[in-house]
Amino acid sequence: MNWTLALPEIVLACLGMAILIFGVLRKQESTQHATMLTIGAFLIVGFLIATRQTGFAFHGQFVADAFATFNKELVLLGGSLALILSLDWNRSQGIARFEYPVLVLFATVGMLVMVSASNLMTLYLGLELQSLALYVLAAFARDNLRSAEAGLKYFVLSGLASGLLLYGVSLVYGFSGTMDFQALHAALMKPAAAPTGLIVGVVFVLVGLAFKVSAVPFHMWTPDVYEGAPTPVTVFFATAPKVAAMALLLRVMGTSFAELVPAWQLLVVLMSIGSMVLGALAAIGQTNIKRLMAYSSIGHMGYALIGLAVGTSDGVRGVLVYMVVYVLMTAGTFACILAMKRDGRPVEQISDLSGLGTNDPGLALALSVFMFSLAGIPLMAGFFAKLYIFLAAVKSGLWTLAIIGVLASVIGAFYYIRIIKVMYFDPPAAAFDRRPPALSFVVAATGLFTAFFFLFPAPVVDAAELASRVLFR
Amino acid sequence: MMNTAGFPLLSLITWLPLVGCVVIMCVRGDEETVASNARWTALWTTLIVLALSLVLWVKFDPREAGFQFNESIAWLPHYRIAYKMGVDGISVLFVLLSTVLTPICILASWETIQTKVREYMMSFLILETMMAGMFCATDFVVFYMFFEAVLIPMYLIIGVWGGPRRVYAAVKFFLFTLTGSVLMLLALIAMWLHAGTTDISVLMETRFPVSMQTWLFFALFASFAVKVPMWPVHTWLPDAHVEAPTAGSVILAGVLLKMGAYGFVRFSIPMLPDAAQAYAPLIYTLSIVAVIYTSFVALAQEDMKKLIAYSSVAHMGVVTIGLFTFNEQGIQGALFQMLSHGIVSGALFLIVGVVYDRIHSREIAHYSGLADRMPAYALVFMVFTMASVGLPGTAGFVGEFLVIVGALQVNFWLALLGGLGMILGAVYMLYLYRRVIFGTITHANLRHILDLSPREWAVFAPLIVLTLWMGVYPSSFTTFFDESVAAMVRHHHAAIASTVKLAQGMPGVLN
Amino acid sequence: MTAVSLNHYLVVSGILLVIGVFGIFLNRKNVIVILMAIELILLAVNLNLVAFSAVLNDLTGQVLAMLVLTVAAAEAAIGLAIVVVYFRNRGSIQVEDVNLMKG
Amino acid sequence: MIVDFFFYLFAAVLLISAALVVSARNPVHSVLFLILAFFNAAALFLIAGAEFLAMILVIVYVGAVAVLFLFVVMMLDVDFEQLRGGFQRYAGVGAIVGAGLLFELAVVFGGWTLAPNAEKLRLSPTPADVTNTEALGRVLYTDYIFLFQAAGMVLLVAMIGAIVLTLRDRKTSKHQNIGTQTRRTVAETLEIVTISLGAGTTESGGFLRPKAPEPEPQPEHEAAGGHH
Amino acid sequence: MVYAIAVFAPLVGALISGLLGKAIGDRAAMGASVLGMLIAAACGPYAFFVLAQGGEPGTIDLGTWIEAGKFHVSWALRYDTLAAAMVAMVSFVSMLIHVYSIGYMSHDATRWRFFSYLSLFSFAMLMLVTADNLAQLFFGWEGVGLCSYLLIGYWYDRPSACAAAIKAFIVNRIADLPFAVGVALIFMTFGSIEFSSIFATVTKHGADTYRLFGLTFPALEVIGFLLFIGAMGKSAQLFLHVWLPDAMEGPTPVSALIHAATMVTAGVFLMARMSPLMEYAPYAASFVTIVGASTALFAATVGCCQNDIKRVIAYSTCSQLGYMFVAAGVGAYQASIFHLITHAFFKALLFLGAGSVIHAMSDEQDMRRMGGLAKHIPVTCAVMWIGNLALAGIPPLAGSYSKDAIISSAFLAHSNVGSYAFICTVMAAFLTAFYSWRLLFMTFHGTSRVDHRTMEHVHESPAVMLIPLLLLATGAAFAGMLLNGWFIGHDQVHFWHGSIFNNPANEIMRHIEHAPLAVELAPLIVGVAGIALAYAMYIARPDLPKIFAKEHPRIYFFLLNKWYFDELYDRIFVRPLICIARFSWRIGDATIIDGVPNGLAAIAAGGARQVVKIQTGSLAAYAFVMLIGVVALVGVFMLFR
Repeated sequence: MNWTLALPEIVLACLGMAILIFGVLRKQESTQHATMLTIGAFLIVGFLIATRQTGFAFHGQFVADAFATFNKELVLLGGSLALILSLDWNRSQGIARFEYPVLVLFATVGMLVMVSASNLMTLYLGLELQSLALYVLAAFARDNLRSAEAGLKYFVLSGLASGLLLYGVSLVYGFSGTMDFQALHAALMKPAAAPTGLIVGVVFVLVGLAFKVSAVPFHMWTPDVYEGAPTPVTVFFATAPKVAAMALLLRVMGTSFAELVPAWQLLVVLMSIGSMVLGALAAIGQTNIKRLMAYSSIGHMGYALIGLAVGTSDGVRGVLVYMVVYVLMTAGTFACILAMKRDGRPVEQISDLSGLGTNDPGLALALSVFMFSLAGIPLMAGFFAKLYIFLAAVKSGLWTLAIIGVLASVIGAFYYIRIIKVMYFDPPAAAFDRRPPALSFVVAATGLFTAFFFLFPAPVVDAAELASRVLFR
Repeated sequence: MMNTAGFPLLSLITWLPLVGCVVIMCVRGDEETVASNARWTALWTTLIVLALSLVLWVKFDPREAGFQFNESIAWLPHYRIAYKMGVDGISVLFVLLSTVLTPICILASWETIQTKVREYMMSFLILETMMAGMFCATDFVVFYMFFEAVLIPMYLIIGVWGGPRRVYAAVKFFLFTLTGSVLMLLALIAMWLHAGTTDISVLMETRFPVSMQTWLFFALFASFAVKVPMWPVHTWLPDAHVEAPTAGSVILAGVLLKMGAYGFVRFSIPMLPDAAQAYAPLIYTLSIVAVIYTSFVALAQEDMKKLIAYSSVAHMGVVTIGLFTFNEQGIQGALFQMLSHGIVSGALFLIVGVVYDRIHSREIAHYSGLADRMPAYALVFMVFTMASVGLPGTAGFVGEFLVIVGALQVNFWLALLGGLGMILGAVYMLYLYRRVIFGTITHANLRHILDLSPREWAVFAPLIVLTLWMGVYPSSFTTFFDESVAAMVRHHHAAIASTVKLAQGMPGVLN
Repeated sequence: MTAVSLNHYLVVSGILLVIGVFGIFLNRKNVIVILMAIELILLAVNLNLVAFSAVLNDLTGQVLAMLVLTVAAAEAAIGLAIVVVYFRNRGSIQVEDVNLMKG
Repeated sequence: MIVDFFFYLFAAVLLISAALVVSARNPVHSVLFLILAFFNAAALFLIAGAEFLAMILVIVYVGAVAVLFLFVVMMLDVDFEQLRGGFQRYAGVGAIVGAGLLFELAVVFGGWTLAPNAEKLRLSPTPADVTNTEALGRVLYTDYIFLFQAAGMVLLVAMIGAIVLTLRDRKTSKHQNIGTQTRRTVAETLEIVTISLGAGTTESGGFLRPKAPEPEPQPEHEAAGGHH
Repeated sequence: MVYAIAVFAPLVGALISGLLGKAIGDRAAMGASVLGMLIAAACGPYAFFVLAQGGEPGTIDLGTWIEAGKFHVSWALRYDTLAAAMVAMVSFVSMLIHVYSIGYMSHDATRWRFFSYLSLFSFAMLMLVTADNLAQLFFGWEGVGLCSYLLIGYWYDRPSACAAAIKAFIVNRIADLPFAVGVALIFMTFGSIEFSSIFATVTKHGADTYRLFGLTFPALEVIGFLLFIGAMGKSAQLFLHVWLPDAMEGPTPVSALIHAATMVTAGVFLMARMSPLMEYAPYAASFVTIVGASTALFAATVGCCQNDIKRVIAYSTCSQLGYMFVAAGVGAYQASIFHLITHAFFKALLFLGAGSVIHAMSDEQDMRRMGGLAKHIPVTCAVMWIGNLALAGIPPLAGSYSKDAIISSAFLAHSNVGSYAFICTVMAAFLTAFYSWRLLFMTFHGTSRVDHRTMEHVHESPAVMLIPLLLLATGAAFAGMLLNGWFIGHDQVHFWHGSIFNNPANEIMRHIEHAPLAVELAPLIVGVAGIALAYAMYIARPDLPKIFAKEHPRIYFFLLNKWYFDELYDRIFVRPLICIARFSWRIGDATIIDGVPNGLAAIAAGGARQVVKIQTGSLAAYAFVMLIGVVALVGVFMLFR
């Protein structure tokens, strides 16, 4: 039993408990340190992950491979960014408590487990570990009604989703006799012979995971939770869990059910189209920028799902590149949103950005870069993300999807450039408060990445290429 | 990386403006210092770029049809995409056009733009990078990136420094062009997958199946037609022009419209010969409608800029006719028309800008009898009016005439109706000229209007020289694309011939 | 599993699932009932798992069922905590009151 | 036969009580029906031969979770009069959708056959000669140790979460602080006030009382919370 | 070289006076301009005489102009008799008019501008006539159009002048389009648009055909038609004549130079220049004859009723151009060029004389307010007499030679078309004589209708105006006699040196001097009759015209209003087009075409509102949507599996 393959997760869990103890002993003033420690833990684990060999552990319940490595690093990146962004915000909003980093850490552990899952049970437990922490995080500003409502909604709907997922797991198990991904793949070598119940089970599993990536029609929670949750939590919601869930989706569909592509492709296509269109349309009328970003992320997940719908490793590669770009530009955007404070109070209306181009050219420039990137305008990273996705789609002949995708991106571009319009074309409103340096750092780093990704796309693309070879062999 | 210039000339031309941009960004100080520094930096940067492009012009060997000054850097080896630059006879002049117009634009905005000067100059420098890069790119993906990225600075230029309805215009401009170009993206991907590469010179040699060509053609068409703009997707243009600041209009008319036509020349025609041939009648129809219809619309305008904007549509209609005649006269005429329209319509927008800066109105009705107070202005205006009308001896004539010559070889009516622009153009331009320049001064605020300032002379002088030069000695330009166009025409006819042969060889297969 | 066929279990669990799902979106009363409905769904799942486990003569199903029970308990704890937090803020746990954010 | 009878009995009670959980007007009744449902489910588990799970269900669920529910329901000062009964507006559509779901599941179950190679694919075949509990025990801590630990983490997170969300360090609650008590001096506690003759206590500031404590800086979120 | 100087000297003059005019002052600008013209007027006729004395024709190559594949055009000056004759005439007349203008425009504020335009025009005209290829010809063609526009609109503060200028330019443009298309067709047929290459291969392409309207036509005919439409515009032939009378809004020297002597004759020149081609396009040539004859008659009828002195002359010009086309159409190009040259003299003379009258009358142009001026401005009166005699074709003045030749050639064509042309031209000759003397009588003779205030200022023009008048009068008097031999006489074959081509089958030129006597005398007879009628109506019985107008108001107004052409065009072209323009913009562009994207945007926005409606914020609704999603997905799966 090669348990050292799971060393990063184990180490992270242990460090998490250590930080928990540290926090309990040092009480509330330790938040800052706990956060830093958590980021440190992420760094250590990131390093550990990078140095792991590949293989299966725990009777095939756990797998470490290039795909897992890629996604884990991305999850850790997202988690780290979210934590950095939370530092000053939580303090200024009075929700700085050491449990915050700890919960983020445990959620991250859950995501790492998800990414490495090679068994439906591991999948479920990873998912739940992550979800439980996220429920709490969503309601973390417990004296804020919006936050509480966000937590409640997320909890109830997520509970329903994981119930459905589990039901699917039970069906898959019942109709095939196994929960192991590899074994399932072997059992389904002849897709025609697969019993209906099993594939219905797959559909339920798909639904459960689609909920996590907030694909239409399982997206309903997203806008409300994004809006209600404290903004750093929203950052976290928008980045790491999406990566983990997408990775899990790819893994399940790409290994166990890879042979069943024709069976579930249509469903993924439908969800993808729905997400893209809804993401593009619903965001148009939004006034709250967090809510807008929620719809935006729904749309983006729609694009990423194109890669899954393609059902080839090209598609997977596209999704992976997409997720990298998505995580960074989303984190950057939220960093800008976090900077939207007047007199210590956060403001979230798009109209509050009015005249930012005059007040704070740097921030406005960065936000423009993110918006153009989200809209998929070339030279920005977002364009490449879409390029790889569409490349895969066209290669597989999914023309409808590709055409709807590009048209939806045009509609989507409308609201992204509307934000730029507000920043540059509208008369200046009152300036925002001074930004904490951590925020500037994140904005700058992600902004540079987004703007100059086109210069050196090869490392990311190559890594994605390597990772994608694992699936849909 | 080595080429005739001995150093990566094209990349330098392309990216140098960005360096200027960074320099401007680093300027610190109070608003006035920043503004003045930004202006000078922008001007010098663009002048250096212009000098470089003149080197390019001098060193370019017009006897060769292929790409020259080639550069290539591995970029995405997995996808066989490389950062490839190169110019052939067709693109070299458009690089030059871009680099000539940009300093003029900067000069034209010297005093006009007083708010956010730094950002304005940066936008223009970025715009120059994108334009030059687009004309230099010899890889489809690189081309596409520059092609679409032009949207960003232009959107900001229209939206930030534009007129009262700038938001509507900017958004409309953005969405129209984006819609077109995303469809092109799909075509690009399909071509890429089919050919295995995006190298333009390879793609030109690739034969796409005829059925595939059809929809590839339409996908590309969606993008280029919007950009040209062809009827009926032209409506973004008047709005954008009217709201954009003067220099923005100049670039928009001078270079951005050329991008669509350039796309046709570079992609649609050589890469999809069968489809281009098959759908040429459609293009003819739309172009003729554009020529006639938009000329009429121009006639009804009450806003000077709008009138000139519509005239641009009409003139570009002539360009598209010429391109799709598939003969040397037509294509060369179209290319020449693109160049001359770039200069002339740009100059016309500058002319409107001159009085707009003084009176802050573009309503034709607000002007009359300017000839009294502004004789020099009247002269300049006349020169460009005549060039726009296509008077022989000015730049406007050569292109239009060659297009007629080319079009006649296709169809009599194409030549006649396409040439109607000659008449209608004269109608609306002279009508405009008469209302603005002739007559007596009726508005009090025109009594003391000043004639051209030295700075304005500096803006117009090169344009006038170019206009006349292009009219009197166009060969100094046409020689550049002579070989390339000849090769293109040969290639086209060979491709058509081979398709026909194929179709005869395998009856029914291609239906 | 001799006398009672698997289908019986599946049908029971199916109905239980539907009841659970209905409990979530049809009731207008209080949020806690929704939590209970989720428990019902999980119960349905467990019933399925146990039944399959028996038929397949495989313990995996029961192991998962046990894990599900654990997680369900944890979920209940968190869920109730959130309900408490919500109640403290809103002063009500009526389902229809949970609509501060929309659009 | 008798097994059949009991199956139908328990199944029927299970479903009825489940339905009542959802539809009962009083949440306390719901909880009680939930407990009933659990008991019946446990019975069904027994019939399927999963004794350990049945026990766990009764002990963990009925003993802990359900009671927790009951506790919270009673703790939250819910005004039962206000609670609306009945169903949502779209109950009709919902019923159709539910029927659709049932139908789909029915189709699935109707076609159930054991996968041909299920025999081989089993991960932990049930050993023949040991009790259910022992069999589970053997695999749970060996083959499934990773999952077992993960489940432990889940519980840990749940614990942290519940504490984070609900534990309040109330400023109003009285804690005994021994250190402070013992460190008290007379000077801190007593104040000698001279009262002029004939003047009432009111004029001199009222009765003797302890010094007003230093006003604690109110954390911002407390003020912002708004519900107190 | 001398030839090239003749062409480019005016350009230099124009540039100096135009660009530096403001700086160096009116006097210097004028000087530069006139000097340029003087040089040209020295060189041009010199070059012509050199050639006429047996000099070698040739081509002066100046450089490449347009190159596009096989399409090659260079800047070159063609030096042959036709071109040289035109150069001589143009430079000479233009020089005189320059000189005249010094006096005529002496009160103008921006003379530098005027002289610059005038010289530029001369340059363009010279480029036109010396063109070696059709594109260069087109350059001059359009160049004179531009200058005409500028000069007509010289007094830009007059709305009528602006309108006239635009009208002139646009009508010309309308004709230029077919011309350009014709040039393109020539290129397509011959592979070149250089005259020498075209002419060398005409016979080879005689059988080429071109499909049009679904029918097959001989390519040369189509070309001939297209080119002639161009010529119609420039030479103000019927249907495209409307701009010429309006062009009288320009200063009178302009009318003299452009709208009498030079520019309007460009069409005739084109026909002569393209004679090798037109000779093989008999139908096109017939069309030329018909249009020319009709114009000659039509313009003459209108000329009879006009009251504006310049308009009368303008219609007369129109009519005379018709004559020239008649000759060109029947193949007597030599005669038409001959008439062109003589016409240039006497028509310029008439215009300048009219200018002198107007000058004297303080800018009064209405003949009804003149009369009896002969004693006040005797020199002007005298030269006007000479001019009108020449115009009416009274021997031995210039007009009689050329006009007779044209009428004879029409007769000699011996075809239906020729007969029609003959009849028309003879009738027109009668009318010509009538309106010429009507003009003379109304202006110079009879009782004065001038009001006193004007009368006080009536004075003879200064010498600088009179000298050109006298020189032109000399020309008008003797040019016919002197040039007759060269142009249409026995020397003609040698003289033309092949620059005008006659089909071997075309024998008109050989017989032109041997027409029947009746035909020879017909113009003279009708001319005298016309003069007599004019005398009767304007000197003997001045009340007759009014009586006639009252008796036949329809005819009178029909003629007075120029056959209602302007009104007709306004009704069927101008107004509908303006309506179409408005409609296209307001309805077409703003509503329909823009409606689509705006509509799509509205749909998107509406869709956005609808989509957001689902997001009610209600937990139950969210769960319900999820459930629907599950059921739908499972359903879709089951249906489409």
